[in-house]
Amino acid sequence: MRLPIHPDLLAMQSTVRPEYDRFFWICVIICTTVATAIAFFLIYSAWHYRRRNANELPSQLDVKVPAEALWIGIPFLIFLGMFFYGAKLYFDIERPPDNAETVYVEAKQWMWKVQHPNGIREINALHVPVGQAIRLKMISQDVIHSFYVPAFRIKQDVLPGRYTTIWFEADKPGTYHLFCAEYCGLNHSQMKGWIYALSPGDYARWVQQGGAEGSLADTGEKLFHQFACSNCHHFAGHGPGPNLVGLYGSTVQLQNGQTIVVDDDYLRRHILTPSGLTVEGFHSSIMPTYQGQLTEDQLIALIAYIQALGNRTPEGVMAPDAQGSPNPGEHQRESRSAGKSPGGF
Amino acid sequence: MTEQHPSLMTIALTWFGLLGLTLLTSLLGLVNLGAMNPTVAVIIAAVQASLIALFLMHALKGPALIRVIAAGGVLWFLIMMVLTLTDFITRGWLLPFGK
Amino acid sequence: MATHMLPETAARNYLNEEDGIFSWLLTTDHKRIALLYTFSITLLFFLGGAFAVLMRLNLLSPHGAIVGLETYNKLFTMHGVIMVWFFLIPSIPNTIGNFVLPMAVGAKDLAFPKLNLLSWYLFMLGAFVAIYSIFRGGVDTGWTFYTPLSTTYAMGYVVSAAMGVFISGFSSILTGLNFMVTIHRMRAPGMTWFRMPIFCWSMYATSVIFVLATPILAITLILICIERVFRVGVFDPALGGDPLLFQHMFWFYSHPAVYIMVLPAMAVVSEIIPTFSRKPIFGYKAVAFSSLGIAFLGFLVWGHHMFVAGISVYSALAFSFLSYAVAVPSAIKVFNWTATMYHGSVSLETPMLYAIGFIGLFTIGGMTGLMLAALGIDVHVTDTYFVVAHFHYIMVGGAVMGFLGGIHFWWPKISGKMYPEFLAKLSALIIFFGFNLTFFPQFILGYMGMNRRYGSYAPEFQNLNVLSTAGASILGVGYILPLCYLIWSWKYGPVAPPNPWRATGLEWKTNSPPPKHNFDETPLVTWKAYEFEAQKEELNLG
Amino acid sequence: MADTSHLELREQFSTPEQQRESAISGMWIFIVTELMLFGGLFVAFTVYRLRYPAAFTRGSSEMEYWMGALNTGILISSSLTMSLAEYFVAQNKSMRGAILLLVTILLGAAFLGIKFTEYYLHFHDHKMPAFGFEETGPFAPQVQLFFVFYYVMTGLHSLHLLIGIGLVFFMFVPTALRSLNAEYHTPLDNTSLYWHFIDVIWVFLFAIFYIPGAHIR
Repeated sequence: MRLPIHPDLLAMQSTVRPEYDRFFWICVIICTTVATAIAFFLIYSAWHYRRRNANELPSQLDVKVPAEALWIGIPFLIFLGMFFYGAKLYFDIERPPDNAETVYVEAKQWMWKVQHPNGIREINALHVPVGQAIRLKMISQDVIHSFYVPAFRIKQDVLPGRYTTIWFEADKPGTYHLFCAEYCGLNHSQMKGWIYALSPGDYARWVQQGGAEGSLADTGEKLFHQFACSNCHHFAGHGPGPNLVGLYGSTVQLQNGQTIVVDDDYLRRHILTPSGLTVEGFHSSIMPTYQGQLTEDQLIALIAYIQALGNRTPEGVMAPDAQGSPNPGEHQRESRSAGKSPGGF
Repeated sequence: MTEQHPSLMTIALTWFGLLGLTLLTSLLGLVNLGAMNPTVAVIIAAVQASLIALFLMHALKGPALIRVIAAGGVLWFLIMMVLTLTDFITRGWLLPFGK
Repeated sequence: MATHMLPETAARNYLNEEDGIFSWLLTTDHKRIALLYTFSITLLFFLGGAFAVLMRLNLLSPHGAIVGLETYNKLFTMHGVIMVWFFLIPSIPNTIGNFVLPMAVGAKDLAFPKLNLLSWYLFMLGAFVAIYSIFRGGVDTGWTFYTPLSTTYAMGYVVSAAMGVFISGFSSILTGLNFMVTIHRMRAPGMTWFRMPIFCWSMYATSVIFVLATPILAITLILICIERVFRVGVFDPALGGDPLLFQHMFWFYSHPAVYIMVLPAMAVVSEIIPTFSRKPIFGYKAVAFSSLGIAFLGFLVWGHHMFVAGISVYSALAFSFLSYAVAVPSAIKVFNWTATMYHGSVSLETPMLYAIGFIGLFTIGGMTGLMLAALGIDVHVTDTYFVVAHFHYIMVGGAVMGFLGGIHFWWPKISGKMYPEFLAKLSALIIFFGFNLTFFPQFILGYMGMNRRYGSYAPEFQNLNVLSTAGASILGVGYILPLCYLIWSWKYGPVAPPNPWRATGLEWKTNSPPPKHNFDETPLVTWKAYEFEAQKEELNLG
Repeated sequence: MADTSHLELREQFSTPEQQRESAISGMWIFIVTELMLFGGLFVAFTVYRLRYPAAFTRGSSEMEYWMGALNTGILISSSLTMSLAEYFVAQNKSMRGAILLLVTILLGAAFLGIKFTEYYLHFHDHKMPAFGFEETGPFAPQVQLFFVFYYVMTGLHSLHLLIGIGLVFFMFVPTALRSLNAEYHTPLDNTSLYWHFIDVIWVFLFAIFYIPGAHIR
């Protein structure tokens, strides 16, 4: 007879998990206490004040205002505590640390496709090194899916048409379930995979065997020439299109007057339907529409390439501080406080 | 049957007011005010709607219950509008704290 | 039990006033319409229950014991659609509410009897259209109809299912409108707002939700159908839409709809507890206003269904906070019911068992709801069996217990007969036990990471699933028992006196079953709700 | 004064006042549900309007502006005749009321005529989504989104107006027969409420669909 609870599920597997479990069980204790107290009180009243005489009329007790205030006030304070703790935990789950490595995830009915920045592709599997924060940029090709790793206590819906992000850091080598948590049609319950958390040494070996044909950005560079992007987007001097070097993560002014930060979602939308999103000072009619011509895979590769360009200075050399702050996403968040979202708001 | 109908004068004035506002909004529409165009138009429409509700639909002189119902409807519509927009407007904003 | 004896049982009443099928199909009597509704939703309840049984059987094995994934997906979709819109939403308001509300305020009928009948016909039409989609081959979108799955990718008969729900929505609106006007304008002389039973307050709150939330569902379903039929973009991101907008609109209705289900159950419990404790409800005004508070705050919290859906974190923060706010009036109710029993004269007849069961299960459902409203906790357990267990504690443990409690409580008034007390108590206990065995393991399953809507699952989840299925079979027996003995008692049960429980409400001051226009003469109310002291002589108490 | 047999006091009510107040407040509650019905569409429209301001202005510039403005005037005037009809019937001048109701019906029909002319012109210009929609400009999907909402919202409004015309017609006959008079005119008042509500919705539809792009026609 197996234990109803898988022993593996009780151990620590990710960095948010201990905090999550602590909070969860505190809440369970609060709930159990309240429920038990009410149950006790119900049973006590039902027994102690049971009707002893069919015509009995008990004293008709009236309301005591302090009692009302007490049992409105105390629960509310407990609720507030739960709210704040829950909110803090949520922000921890939502906001990746600065040193997080980005991995792209594509969901489609009914499989998970993973693209590592080093070019390795996986299906229904994700290999990660232990002790390294991983940020997942996820997009769906069809319906809404949800990336769910119970052992890590994380879940994020994966939407069509927009990147969503989640992060985790595995603490212990092991193999963990990956589920789709948002109902997505016929084989929803089959849309699952495994997260392989490997020790750094094992991970390095795995990468070597991976047989990547060049990094994601390299693939993007090929596409960049294949789709003739390079005809207009020059890396030196002025072309018909903006110079993309250093663009990613910077703040630009659009023709419709908005100021936005160049991020994955903006780039994706601009590549697909450029109109209205063109940077001020360029002709909006030059850039063709790539809607229907690029797959989500190719878009990811192109964006990875543009992101890699973003780490260079416009002169075309690596910026001296590029190693110090390899994550343009951070820059992007910094500057967002002043700017607006690319969504048009 | 004791409730009073608005006088002919009230009805006529409301009508003139509504027509005037329609003319105003139609002419303002021809001027490019940028983002103010739809804003002004909606505000004028709200004024027109209030005129109709208060004077032609007797919300002003009718029983208080009617005003409560009407105000409730508007309130609930605004709840839906505002809370939905909290998501769409703040979606790209910076996260305040975290790691 | 009762010392009151009816002088003459063959009196004219609403049941024997007229005969023939058309006297039922064309009736405008709120009591007869209530029975029409009871008949329909009972059928639909067992239809939805049959789907649930098949699902639970299938989950005996990790790979699906009896049906394939496609069938399983259709099973949970139709279980959800039928149980939510064709059982839970109309369950208490349209049966017990329809029957009791006019009598409780001392009216001859609802304000608009014809609309009331129309509402039943719309309900039936909606139910037929929804069931038609089952016969055509079913729907597999989940009861939530999320886009773009429902508009672009689902193969099932989404449009007819959505239209069924759409049509039945109008029956909800008409009922809500009718109840509101009745409570505002049809109260008997002397029946002031603060003399009304809590039942009426809760029904009023329910009606507010009916009237304000249902139109949003209607228009959302219309947009879904337009997108699916004409293949134009409304929510489709490929055509500029935003699928989250659909979720906002859907939950703007569907979260308040949860309160449509549970507020009427609270209404029933608020009648049962004082009656069987022989004490006025503790903190009348607090309980009354908490109903309205729930109805209002219930509209502000829908976003807590979307914490991981990709909404703004600020929006999530606001919705989480507001969700805690709505817990306050619910807590007031629970505490005040408990306090009503304290120092009372408590008699544990069947309705009281259901009421106490309701309080216990609703507390568990509510407390786990608070956990789900905590942003961080929700991330892991949302869309898992934790959520499934939580909302079944509210909807089955809450709403269905309230419904059964109410049916037993008013059965003497409805049928004029008493139900068999021993069997009734037995089945109440079976239901309580079976329910907990079915749904408590699901909390653990959810925490372990078992997703909802999974026709097949990881092998480590099997033991608890077997336990849950075992509970479901007990629960099934528990539901069939009342059906049998209530039908039996309709014909063979002992004749009921007008007021078997010695309750204080106006509906108990008329015959069982009541005459066609409820009261022989319009009652004059001079006492507060649940004021046993004022009716001491009449009720032969003390 | 008048013939009391027309009072039609239904059996569930005790007094005519109670019946009238119930009917009027019931109508108002119904209007609130209608408000929420349109409200959902207004919210959805606003979300997209704020996201795609340029595309929606572009879509708006395709409107038949002066037809819309004229229609607004027509509908407002129909509200005037409706209110006048209500006024005269309450003054027991049912004949005048009946004529005004007829005018109201004609104005409503005129509105629908112009509205459907607009639909036809849009159809002709390939601006009807799902029926040969063509948009070559930059943000085609977003412009189509604008037109989807345009058709859904104005279509739902036209449907309401059609029902409204039916209701007014049902009021016309008893008014002409003087069954609706100073003593009993609740159904007419309720019809009038519904008619004015249709008017309220239209002024907003005019503001959000016609105005934003009017200046770039």
